[in-house]
Amino acid sequence: MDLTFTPDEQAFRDEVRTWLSENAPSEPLPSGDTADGFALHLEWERKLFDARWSVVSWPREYGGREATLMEWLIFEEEYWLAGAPNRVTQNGIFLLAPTVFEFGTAEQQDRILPRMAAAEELWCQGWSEPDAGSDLAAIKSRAERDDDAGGWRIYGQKTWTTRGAFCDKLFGLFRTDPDAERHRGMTYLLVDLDAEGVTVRGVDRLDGDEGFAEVFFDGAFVPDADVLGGVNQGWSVAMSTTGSERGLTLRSPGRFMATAHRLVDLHRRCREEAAPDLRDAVARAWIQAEAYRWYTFATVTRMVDGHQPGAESSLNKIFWSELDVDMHRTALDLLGSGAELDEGAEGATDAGLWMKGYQFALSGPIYAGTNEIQRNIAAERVLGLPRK
Amino acid sequence: MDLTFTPDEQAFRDEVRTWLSENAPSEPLPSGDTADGFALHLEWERKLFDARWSVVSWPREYGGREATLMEWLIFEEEYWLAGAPNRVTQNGIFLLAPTVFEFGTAEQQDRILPRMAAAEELWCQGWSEPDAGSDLAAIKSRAERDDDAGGWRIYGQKTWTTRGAFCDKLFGLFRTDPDAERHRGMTYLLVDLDAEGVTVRGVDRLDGDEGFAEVFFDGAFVPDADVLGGVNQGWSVAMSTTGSERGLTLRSPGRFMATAHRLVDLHRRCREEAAPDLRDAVARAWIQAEAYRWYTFATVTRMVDGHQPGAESSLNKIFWSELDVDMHRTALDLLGSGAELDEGAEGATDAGLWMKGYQFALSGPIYAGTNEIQRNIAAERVLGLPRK
Amino acid sequence: MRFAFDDDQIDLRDAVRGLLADTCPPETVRTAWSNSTGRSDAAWGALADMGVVSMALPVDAGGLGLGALDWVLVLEETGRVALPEPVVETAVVGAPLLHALGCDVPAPPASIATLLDSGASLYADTAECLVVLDGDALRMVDPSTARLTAEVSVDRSRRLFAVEMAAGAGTVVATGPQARDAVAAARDRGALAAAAQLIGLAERMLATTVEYVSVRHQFGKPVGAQQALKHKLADVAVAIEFARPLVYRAAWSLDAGDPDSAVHVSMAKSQASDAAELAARHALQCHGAIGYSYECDLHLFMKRAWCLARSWGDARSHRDRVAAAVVDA
Amino acid sequence: MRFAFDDDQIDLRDAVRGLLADTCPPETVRTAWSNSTGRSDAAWGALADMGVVSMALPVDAGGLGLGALDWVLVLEETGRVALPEPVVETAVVGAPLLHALGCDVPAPPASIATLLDSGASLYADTAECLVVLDGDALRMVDPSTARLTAEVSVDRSRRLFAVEMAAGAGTVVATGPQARDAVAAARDRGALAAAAQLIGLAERMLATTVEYVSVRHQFGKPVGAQQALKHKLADVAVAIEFARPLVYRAAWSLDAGDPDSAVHVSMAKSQASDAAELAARHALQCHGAIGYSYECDLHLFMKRAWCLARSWGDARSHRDRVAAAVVDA
Repeated sequence: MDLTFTPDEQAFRDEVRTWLSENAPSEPLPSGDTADGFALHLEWERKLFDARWSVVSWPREYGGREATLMEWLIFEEEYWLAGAPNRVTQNGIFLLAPTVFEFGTAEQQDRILPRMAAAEELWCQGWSEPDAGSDLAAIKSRAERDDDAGGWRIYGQKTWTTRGAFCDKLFGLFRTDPDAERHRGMTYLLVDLDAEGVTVRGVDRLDGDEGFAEVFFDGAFVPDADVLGGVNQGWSVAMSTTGSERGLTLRSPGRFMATAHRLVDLHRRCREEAAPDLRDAVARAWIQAEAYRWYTFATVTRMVDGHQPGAESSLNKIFWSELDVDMHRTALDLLGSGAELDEGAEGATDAGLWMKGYQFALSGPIYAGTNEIQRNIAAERVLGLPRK
Repeated sequence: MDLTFTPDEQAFRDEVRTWLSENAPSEPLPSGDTADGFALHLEWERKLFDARWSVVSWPREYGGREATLMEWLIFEEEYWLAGAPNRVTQNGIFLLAPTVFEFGTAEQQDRILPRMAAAEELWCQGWSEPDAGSDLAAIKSRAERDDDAGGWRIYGQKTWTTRGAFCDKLFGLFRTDPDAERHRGMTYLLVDLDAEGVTVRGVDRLDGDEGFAEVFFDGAFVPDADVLGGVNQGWSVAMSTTGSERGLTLRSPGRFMATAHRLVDLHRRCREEAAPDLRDAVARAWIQAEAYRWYTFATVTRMVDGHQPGAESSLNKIFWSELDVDMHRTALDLLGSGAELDEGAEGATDAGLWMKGYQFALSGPIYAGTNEIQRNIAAERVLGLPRK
Repeated sequence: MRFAFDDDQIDLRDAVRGLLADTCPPETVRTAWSNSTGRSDAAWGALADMGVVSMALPVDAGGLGLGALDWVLVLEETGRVALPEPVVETAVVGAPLLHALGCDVPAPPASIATLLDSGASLYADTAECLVVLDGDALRMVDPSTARLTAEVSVDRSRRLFAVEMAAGAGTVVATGPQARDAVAAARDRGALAAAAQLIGLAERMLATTVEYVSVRHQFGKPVGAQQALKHKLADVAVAIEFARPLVYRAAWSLDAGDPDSAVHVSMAKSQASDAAELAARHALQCHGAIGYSYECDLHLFMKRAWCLARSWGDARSHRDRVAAAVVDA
Repeated sequence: MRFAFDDDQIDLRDAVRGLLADTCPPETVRTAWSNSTGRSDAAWGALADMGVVSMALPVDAGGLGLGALDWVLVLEETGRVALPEPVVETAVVGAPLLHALGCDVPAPPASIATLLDSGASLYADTAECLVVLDGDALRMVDPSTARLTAEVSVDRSRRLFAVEMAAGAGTVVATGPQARDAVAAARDRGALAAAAQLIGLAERMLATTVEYVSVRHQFGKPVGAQQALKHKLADVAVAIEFARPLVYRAAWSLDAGDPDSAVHVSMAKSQASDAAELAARHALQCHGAIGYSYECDLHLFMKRAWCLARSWGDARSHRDRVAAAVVDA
C-alpha cells in the first residue's frame, strides 16, 4: 500500500492542472444538451483533443497519451475540480470505445476511434426501446439481411437516446434472428444517423434541455463493416459495455469530489441562515465522496493487478448515484425557498446549477440499469442470494 | 369536526388520571416477561380489575365500563403517560377477546371473558410455528378427532409464544382437515396449558427476558366446548384477530406520545453534550407521535360512524413500528457511549430503559406480520398494485 | 372529539374537484408553462364565480365566510391538479389579511401578490395588488408602480418576480404589533394552505404512479408487481396518511384560535413537505426514464411539489418552530 | 498510488482468522456472557503467543513492530468473531501509548484497561494495568488499588466498570502537552481499531443473514428470494464496501504521519459505525423472529456492533470532527 502519488503521477497532475487553468472556460458553458450549448461544447472537445486531453488513456495513435488508469483518475479529478465542461463525447468515449477496443476489427478501430477522439463524429447510444428499458432483452428493433447490398436493413425504434438530436452515429442492439430467444439473436450495429430511413425526434427532458431523442428506423442500411463483434453476438458484446457504464469509467470520483467541494463552499455562504443540522449532512457528503474516491483507487489497483471488476460494479453504481442525489438535495435544503430558482434566474445562487444538478442527479438511480436492478444483481451475484 | 373532548370524555380522563396518580406504581416494575416481574404485574392487573380499569371498553357484566372507543384512547393516553406497567394480559384482552366477542358462544363468553378481565386466567397466543412465521397458512400443528371423548387431540409445536411460560391458556390454529389446502381445514382452539400432553419451554429473548416460549403438544385433549367459531373455520376466525393486532387495539397512540414525552425530557438532560442536530430528530419524533394520535382519532371517528378498518391497518402498523424504533434510536444517539448501559447498570440513564426499549421496539417491524408483509398488503390491497 | 368533515365541507370539496377536473387538466398546467401569464385561462374565473377566491372573506364582505377547515380541502384539490394560480396568495393569505386590517377587498378579490414568504413574489405581474411587509409597516402597493424583474422557477408556471419599489410607495395598512400579528397569522395560513396543496400533489403523484406501473410491463409482468416498487409506494402512502391528519388538525386549531395553532401549522407543513418530496422521489424512480421526459405529466406535479415544499417555510424551519415550543422548553 | 495490502499483511490476517475460527467460535462469546471474566479462555493466550497482543510494540521491545496498516486487518478479524477481549485497549491503545512515553511494557503486555474513551473502563477487573487521564496527567494505576463498580452492558461480555481512585493514585507517566498529544494519538488508534472491528462485525452479520435467508422457506420459497430482503442486504453490502477503504486509508495516514490523519480516522469511524448499525438493523429484520431470540447467535454480533458504534466516539461526533476540519474552515 502506498497512498501517495508517484512522481510521474504528480507530474501528470501538475500538467493537467496547468493546462486546465489556462484553457478551461472561466464561466460554465450553456448546457451541452441544447443545440447552442452543444456547439460550444464541441469547440471545447476539439480544444481538448488538440492538446491530447480528450482520451488520455488511449493509445497515442488514436489521440491519447497512454495514461495509466490511475492517471486517468487524476485527470478526472483535476478536470471536474476545474469546473470544466461536461463531456458531450462521453457516450462514445466511455460506452462505445471500450467495446470497439475489445471487439472491433483493426479496420473498425482505425476508422472509428480517431474521429471519436477528435469529436469529429459524435456517438449516441441506442439501447432502450419503449418496451425495453430495464428489460433490455425485450428489444424489438430488428435488422433484416440484405445480401445484395452486403449488409442489413433496420426497422424499429430506439428511445432515451441522450443527445441523439445532435449526434452523427448511433450504436445499439438489433434483433437479427427473429426465432432466437430473448437474449440471443441480437447484433451490435453502428448506425449512421444521416442514412436514409433514419428519423430523429428530439424529446425534452425533465430539466428543460432537449437532451433525449427518439430514433426511428425504416429500412435504413447498415453495411457489414458496421457490425461490431459478430452477427447474433450482440448481447455479450453489449454487456461488456453496460459493465463500463455502471463501473469505473462513466462516473469517476473526480465528479463527486468536485460536487462535495462546491457543497462545502455553498454551506459556507448559507450557514448563517440554514438549519444547523445541515452541517452534519455536508460533512457526510464529504466523507462519502472521499469513500468513493478511495474505493475507486482500490478498484483500480486491483485492475492493475489483473482483476476485472464484475458484479460488484453494481454496488458502485448504487453508491455514486445516491450520493449524487443526496449531495444535491442537501444543497437545495441549504438554499431553502431560493432552491426553486432555475438557470437564468437573476436571484439564483450559483446560477441555479444546484436545481439543475438535482434533476440530473435524479436520473442517476434510473439510467444505466435502475438501482432496483442493480440491487438485484448485487444480491444475487455478489451476495449469492437465491434468484427465485 | 370537533377536536375538543366532550365534558363526558374530559370527566372520564380526569377520573382515570386521578386513579392512576393514586394507584400506579411510582417506580417501574421489573419486566413482566420474567418470572418475578410477571407476578408483580399480575398483582397490578388485579388492582386494575378491582377498580374496573382492566377492560374499560367491555360490558359491565364482564368487568368493563362500556367506555366508548374514544374513551378507551383517552384511558390509554393517561395510562402510558402515567408510566403505568405494561399489560401482561394484553394478548388475551387485545387479541383473543375481540374474537370471542365476535365468534364465541354465550357460554364461551361467560366462561372466558370475566376470568380474562380479572387476570385469573392468562392467555398466550399460539400462531407461529418453526416453519410458519410470516406464512401463517403453512401451519402444521394438527388436531385429530376424538369422538369418544367429545373433542380433539392436538399434536405439533408452536413457537414465539409471548410469555407462554407464565400463562394458563393458549389460543391458536390447528389443522383439523389434513386434506384441505393451505388456508382451509384449520380450527381455532383454546388450549389449557396445564393439560396432559402439553410441554412449555421458555426461550430467552434478545433483551434478556424470558419472554418467549415454545409449546409442544403430544395428544393433549381439547373439548368441543373450546372450539372457537366452528370446525375448519379457523382461518377466517383468526384473521379477524390479526386485524386487531395490526390495527387499533394493540398499539394505541398513548404509548408513543408517552415515549415522545420521555424523549423530550431526555433531550433536555443531554442536549449540552449531544450533537445539535438531534434536536431536529426529537422534534420529528414529537410531530410523528402527534400524527399517529390524530390519525387514530380520525380512524376511531370512522369506526363510530360504522366503518370497519380494512387493509389500511397495514399503514398503521408500518408507521407506529418504525416510529417506535426511530424514537428509541434517537434516544441512544443522545446517550452516546452511555447508550450501551443496560437495566441494572448504576451509570445507566433512566435505568437503562432506552436500550431495553430499543430492543423491544426492534420487534415491532417483525411481529404481527413483518413490515415487508404489511407493505405488500398496503401496495396490493390499499393501492391496488398487481399481485404478480 | 369527532375528527371528520361534515357534509357541507365534503360537498364543497367535491364541487371544486369537479370544476378543476374540467378547467385544469394537465394540458392547462403545461400551457401555463409557456404562456404569457403562467396562469390558467378558465380555472381562475370559474373559481371566482363559485366563490372560492373570496371564500375566506366574511359573508357580509361578499365572501363565503369559510374557515380553514373548509378551505383546507379546497386547497388540497388545487394541489391535486397543480393549479397554476395565486390561490394561496389571494384567497387564503392576502384577502383575509387586508380585510382584517380594515381594507376594502372586492369579492371576488382581484389577484393579490405578496412579498411575505420569500424574496420573490408569485404572479406579481398579473396581480392588481401587492402586499409587502416593509420594515414594521404593511403596505398595499400597485404592482404597476413597482419595478418587477422576472425570476425563473424550476416550475415554469410559477412566475416569480423580484420587486423594487420607491421608498414609501403604496399605502400603509398597518404598522407595529398590529402588522406583525396580522402577518404572522397570514403566514400561518399560507403554510397551512401550502401543506394542503402538498397533500393533494402527493396523492396525485402516487395515483399517477400506481396507474403507470400497473400497465407498464418489463420482464413479462407489470413493473408494479415488483416488491421493490410496491414497498416504495407503500411508504409514500404511509407518509401521506400520517401527514394528512396534522393538516386537518392545524386547520381546526386556526379556526378555534388554539394558542398553539402556529405549532400545529408547523407540524402539518413539515410532514406535508416531507411526504410530497418522498412522493416525488419515488414516483420518478418508479416511472423510470419516461418520468424523466418533459412529455410525461409527472414532472408538472413533481416540480410544483419541490417548490411548495420550500414555500412558506420548509420542513426543517417548521420543525425548528416545533422544537422551540416543545423541545427547548 | 497503490491501494492494496501486501502478502505479509494478508498472511497475518489469514493466520489470525484461522486462530480465531478455532479459539473464538460463537459458543466462546456466549460463554463469555456469563462467565466470571467476560473473556474467552483460549483466544487471548493464543493471540499473545502469536504476538498479536504485542504486535504494535517495536521489535526491540519484544513486539512485532507492526503499523496500523498491519493491525487494522487483524482487528477486523477480531470484530468478525466478536472476540470478547481487551484487544483494542491493550494491543492498540495502551501498550503503544505506555511504550511511547518510556514505560516498561512487557511483551506480550498484560491486559490493559483504560479510562480514555467513556466514563467506564472495559475489563478493568481482569486488567493488570489501568491507564487514566486525570486532569492533565496520564497515570498508570494498579486496578486492585481502585474501587471498581460493575456496570452492565447490553453486551454482557463487555465487563465495564466505574472506577474510583484515591487522589494521586498510581504513577504519573506524562503530563501537559505530552500527555495530551499521546492520548489524542491513542484515542485515534482506538477509534480506528473499533472501526475495523465494526467492518468485521458488519460482514459477519451480513454473511450470517445471507446464509439464513437462503435456507429459510416461507410461502414455498427461500425468504431470501424476496426482493425486499435482497435490497436491504444489497444496501448493507454497499455500506460496508464504502466504509472499508476509509478504514484502510486512515490506517495508512496514521502510519505515514499524515497531518490530517485524525480527520481520516473520523471519516473511517463514522462510516464504519453507520455501516455496522445498518447491518445490525437489516440483519435482524431479515432474520425475523428467530433473530429476536437469545438462542440465535445474531444478537451476539448485533449488540457488540451497537456498543462499538458508540465507543471511541460515535458516528456523529466523528462527523463533527470532519466538519470542523472541512466544513467550518
